[in-house]
Amino acid sequence: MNDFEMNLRKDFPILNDSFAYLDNAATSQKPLSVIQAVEDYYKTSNANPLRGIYDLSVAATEKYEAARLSVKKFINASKKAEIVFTRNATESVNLVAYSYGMSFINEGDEIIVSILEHHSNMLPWQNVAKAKNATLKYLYCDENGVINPSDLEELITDKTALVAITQVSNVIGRTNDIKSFAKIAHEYGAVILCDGAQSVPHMKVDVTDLDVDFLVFSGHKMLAPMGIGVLYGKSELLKKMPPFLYGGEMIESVTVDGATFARIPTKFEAGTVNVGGAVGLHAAIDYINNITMDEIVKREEELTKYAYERMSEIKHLTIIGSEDYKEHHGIITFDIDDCHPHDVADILGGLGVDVRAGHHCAQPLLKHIGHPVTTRASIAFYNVKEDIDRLIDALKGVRRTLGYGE
Amino acid sequence: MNDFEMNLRKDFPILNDSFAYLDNAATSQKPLSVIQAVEDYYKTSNANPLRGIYDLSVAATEKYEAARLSVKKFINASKKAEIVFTRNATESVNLVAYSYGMSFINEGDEIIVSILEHHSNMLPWQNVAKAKNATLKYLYCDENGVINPSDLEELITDKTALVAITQVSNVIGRTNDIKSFAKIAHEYGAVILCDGAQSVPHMKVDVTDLDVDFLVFSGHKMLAPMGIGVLYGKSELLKKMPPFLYGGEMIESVTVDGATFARIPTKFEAGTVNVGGAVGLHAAIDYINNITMDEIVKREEELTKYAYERMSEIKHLTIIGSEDYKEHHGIITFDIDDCHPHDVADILGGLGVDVRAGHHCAQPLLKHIGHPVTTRASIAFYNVKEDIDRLIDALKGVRRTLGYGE
Amino acid sequence: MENKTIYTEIITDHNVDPYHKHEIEGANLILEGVNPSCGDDITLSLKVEDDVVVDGAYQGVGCAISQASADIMLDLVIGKTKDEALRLSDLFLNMIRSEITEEELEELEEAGLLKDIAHNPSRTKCAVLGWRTLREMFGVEFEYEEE
Amino acid sequence: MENKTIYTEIITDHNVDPYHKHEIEGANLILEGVNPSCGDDITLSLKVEDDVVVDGAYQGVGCAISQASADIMLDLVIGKTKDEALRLSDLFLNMIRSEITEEELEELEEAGLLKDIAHNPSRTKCAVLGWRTLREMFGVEFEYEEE
Ligand SMILES: Cc1ncc(COP(=O)(O)O)c(C=O)c1O
Ligand SMILES: Cc1ncc(COP(=O)(O)O)c(C=O)c1O
Repeated sequence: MNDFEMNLRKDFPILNDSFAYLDNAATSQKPLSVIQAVEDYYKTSNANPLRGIYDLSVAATEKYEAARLSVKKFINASKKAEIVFTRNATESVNLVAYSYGMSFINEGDEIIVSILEHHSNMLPWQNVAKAKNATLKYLYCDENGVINPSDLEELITDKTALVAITQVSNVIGRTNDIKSFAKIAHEYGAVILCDGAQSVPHMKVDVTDLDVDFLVFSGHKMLAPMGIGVLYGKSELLKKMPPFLYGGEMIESVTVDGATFARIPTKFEAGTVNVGGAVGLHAAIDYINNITMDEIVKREEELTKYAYERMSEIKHLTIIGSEDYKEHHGIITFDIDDCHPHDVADILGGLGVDVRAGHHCAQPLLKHIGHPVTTRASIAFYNVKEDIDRLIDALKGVRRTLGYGE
Repeated sequence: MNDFEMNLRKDFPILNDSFAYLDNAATSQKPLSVIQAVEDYYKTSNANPLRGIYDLSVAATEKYEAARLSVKKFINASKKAEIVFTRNATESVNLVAYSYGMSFINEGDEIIVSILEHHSNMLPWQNVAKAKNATLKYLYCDENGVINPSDLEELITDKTALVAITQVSNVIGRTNDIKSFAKIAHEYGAVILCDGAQSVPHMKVDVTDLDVDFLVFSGHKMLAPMGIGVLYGKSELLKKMPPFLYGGEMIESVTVDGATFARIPTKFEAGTVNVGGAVGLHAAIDYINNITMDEIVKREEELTKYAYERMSEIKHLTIIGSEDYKEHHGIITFDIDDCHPHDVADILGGLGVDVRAGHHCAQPLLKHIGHPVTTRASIAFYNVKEDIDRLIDALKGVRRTLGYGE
Repeated sequence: MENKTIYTEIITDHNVDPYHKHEIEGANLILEGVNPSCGDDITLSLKVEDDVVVDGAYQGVGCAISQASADIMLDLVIGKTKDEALRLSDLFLNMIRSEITEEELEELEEAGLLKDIAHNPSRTKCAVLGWRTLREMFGVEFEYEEE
Repeated sequence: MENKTIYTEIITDHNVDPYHKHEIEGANLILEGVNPSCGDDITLSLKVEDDVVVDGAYQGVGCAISQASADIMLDLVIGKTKDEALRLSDLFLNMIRSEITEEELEELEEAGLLKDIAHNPSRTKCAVLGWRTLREMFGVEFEYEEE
């Protein structure tokens, strides 16, 4: 570990040398600056923000809106009002599904969902398709997880209302060419929802450049606390969409007969908002900007390369997805012959190597590529070579521990 | 301030003698123990909890489930699985409206909503009624805000599917006799949803004794961080309800054709859960149990009495609701002749008295009782007589500040 | 107890004893402006001849800030051309956004006393209501502040 | 590096070289048990005569814990009466809930080696799968742990 790394790791109080945290795709650890920003908010500025007239409430409102502005800049949205705070990426997709989907997707329309999707970007569309009698079509990948724009071109029709696709798969780590997908979707008059849960924390994502209609992501995967997520939506769309959750704050006026609703984004933020969470996300974005996304990408690429190469040397171990480490973005999912992933993760966990085992909330993908359960190691910029070494050592012993000799 | 109070207030880092926080019905302040429990979680046990095999993830799962158990005990539910974590009370109502309402309320059925309701327990039912062609009936209060069980008896019919009513009104502070309402609802085969947002933080609420089918409340109004709320539902009901949000964690298995769903409560907790928020709520409940609900009730009653009496002496000031301070539960909403509530709250805010002005997210109630906008002071157990004195002094100057001589 | 207040005597006077809160004869532009969330409600009546605001008045209910702001606005715009009135409304909105120079502030005369409302987003809507309505009467949409 | 492991030799032996992973003739009770979320899948076959488990076997896929646990279970219950088998399953479930005495633990023989799985809720399902299936075959529902 060099000095830079020593200091970097000091920013993350939970990290120490007794274990290697390699489950970053599930959730990230939090730097002290994020933990303290939230603490500070509750110690100095906590109040219910909206409509409050006294200083504390004004302060809470300002912090909340400052967080929104920082998200807007981070993903290069064109308006602050295009940033809706949600609980997590899952809720963001559901918001679009219930509000846009149930209103603007009609009987006979088609919804295209890629087979790479996390359940959170698949089940809401299964539900909309069922409720609205729309046709759900899957965009399949090849055995390496590749989906080309031409594959979409073949599947899409004039009846396609929406395309839901992830930018980075949480199982194989590959990036989809979202900009091309968006272009094709728009040519056919469809909107496109991009799942940025695994991309926004790990690469520069520019919604204006990608020209996606919706982008969803979770704060907790990008250094922020749990309980805060984001929906980006183009303002023309958000404006015409009906509310999703109904309640306090999202109204303009209410009578016993009905209600009119607030402007965007407030229309979509019913009930008391999570200022503490938004403040945490703001601090997380500051942290990322401070160390710079370029540095994050560079570190994660180096670590991925090292891990990929060393894992490739291990007998009986198969890495799923691309054979090019550059197509893994910190995510290395693998099988070990004869060894069930739960046993693998358990044995690794006992050796202080934290990885995830199971279906990674992507059962249809895993079934499609023929690995119903797998083990996944996922990297963040605060990992170090020592973490990978620990992983490799532990992996080498797995088969022996399970009684397979070697 | 006596010693007990000095110590009590030290528990709340945001409080100091330069202002009186009297907007507790909007959100409460947080004791250090809650802030630190969350901090501690992120510093020592943070991981994505479900399905994780390594120690950190197991620790996060345990903390999350321990929080659920503590909520279960706090409201005396009969099963842990009856506690669903949501973002806030608003989302809890929406969950029931989308899941129970859209599935089990049919054309021609009646929904009864009390006119006392916060928008969060009214708009979701307006939406269900509209979508399902059900009849929305309002249970009106008299000019003092009273709704008697006999009023429900007159309104309810065999067609009534659901009764939505708050236990304590956030505008007039009066308690409804939920146990009697529940009994009547059940006699007619209806389910009852009780809004506990203003009761659970301020009195012992026992769902088994009340026999309500659903209870909703928000953590942030009871010392916990923002972003965590609760839905209690009887297990028979939760079991038969379809999911609300779709995504990761809430499934049993998924194929391209559809999915089967997890048991309760997991079925209703889609996506990465908010462990940090749940840990904060757990610490908040511990704090309340430690100082005891009896003590909280006693202190709040004394402060309400004092505030009520002193405010009653102020000329041109009218308190809304009961003339008995015991029927206010810390909530005193008032008008000052000729003075718009926004001006009142602004002037008070300038003098370090934090109160709320507006429609308090209850426009239909305010219209019904003839005060479309009002000012509200609301008390918590960590307030002290000095806070009330500051309020009184400030109130006395309002009309003069606005140019009305006296 | 010191009140860091926006409620100076000039403002409260405009609220308690408004100059322009009445009906006028011959108004040819009438528009109601509302802040639904807080109940401020103003109906502005203008008599415009040859693009000059020759007379104006308002009726309404709402907080002191919304009422006084409308009254002060009418003081300023009566006798001005439409373009001058719109320019003043630009200045007022800039002031609310804290994007105004000292000289421009002087042009706003008494309306400049509402400068500090900018610190309190929940009150700016009140101060802006009259001006927003005026702009809409002249066919200029009120731009929602977006960053 | 020391491994605080549940994967002792006895457990892995039962997984790698199971005694009871095969088919049997004359089974009169057959049931498939599944942990949908993790893919563990066991089909248990029992031959029960006069309320005695005279033979038993399983087929399946899944993690070492689920497979070994089923194998060990069959070791224990073959030759026992239905009631004895159910009692053992009670003990096993109690062990998983950490509610078991030393003497009771001894009755579980090799199955007692899975005791520490209780600390890891995501693995208890694996250990329990065989036992749960056995109970269901005998018409006893597996009670979901609720507090
Ligand atoms: C009676 C009542 N119900 C519901 C709510 C909604 O709570 P939340 O905004 O936390 O969802 C509130 C709080 O504003 C309330 O006072
Ligand atoms: C690609 C992808 N999409 C969506 C999600 C869902 O995120 P969350 O659980 O935070 O809602 C995840 C994370 O689990 C993910 O990896």
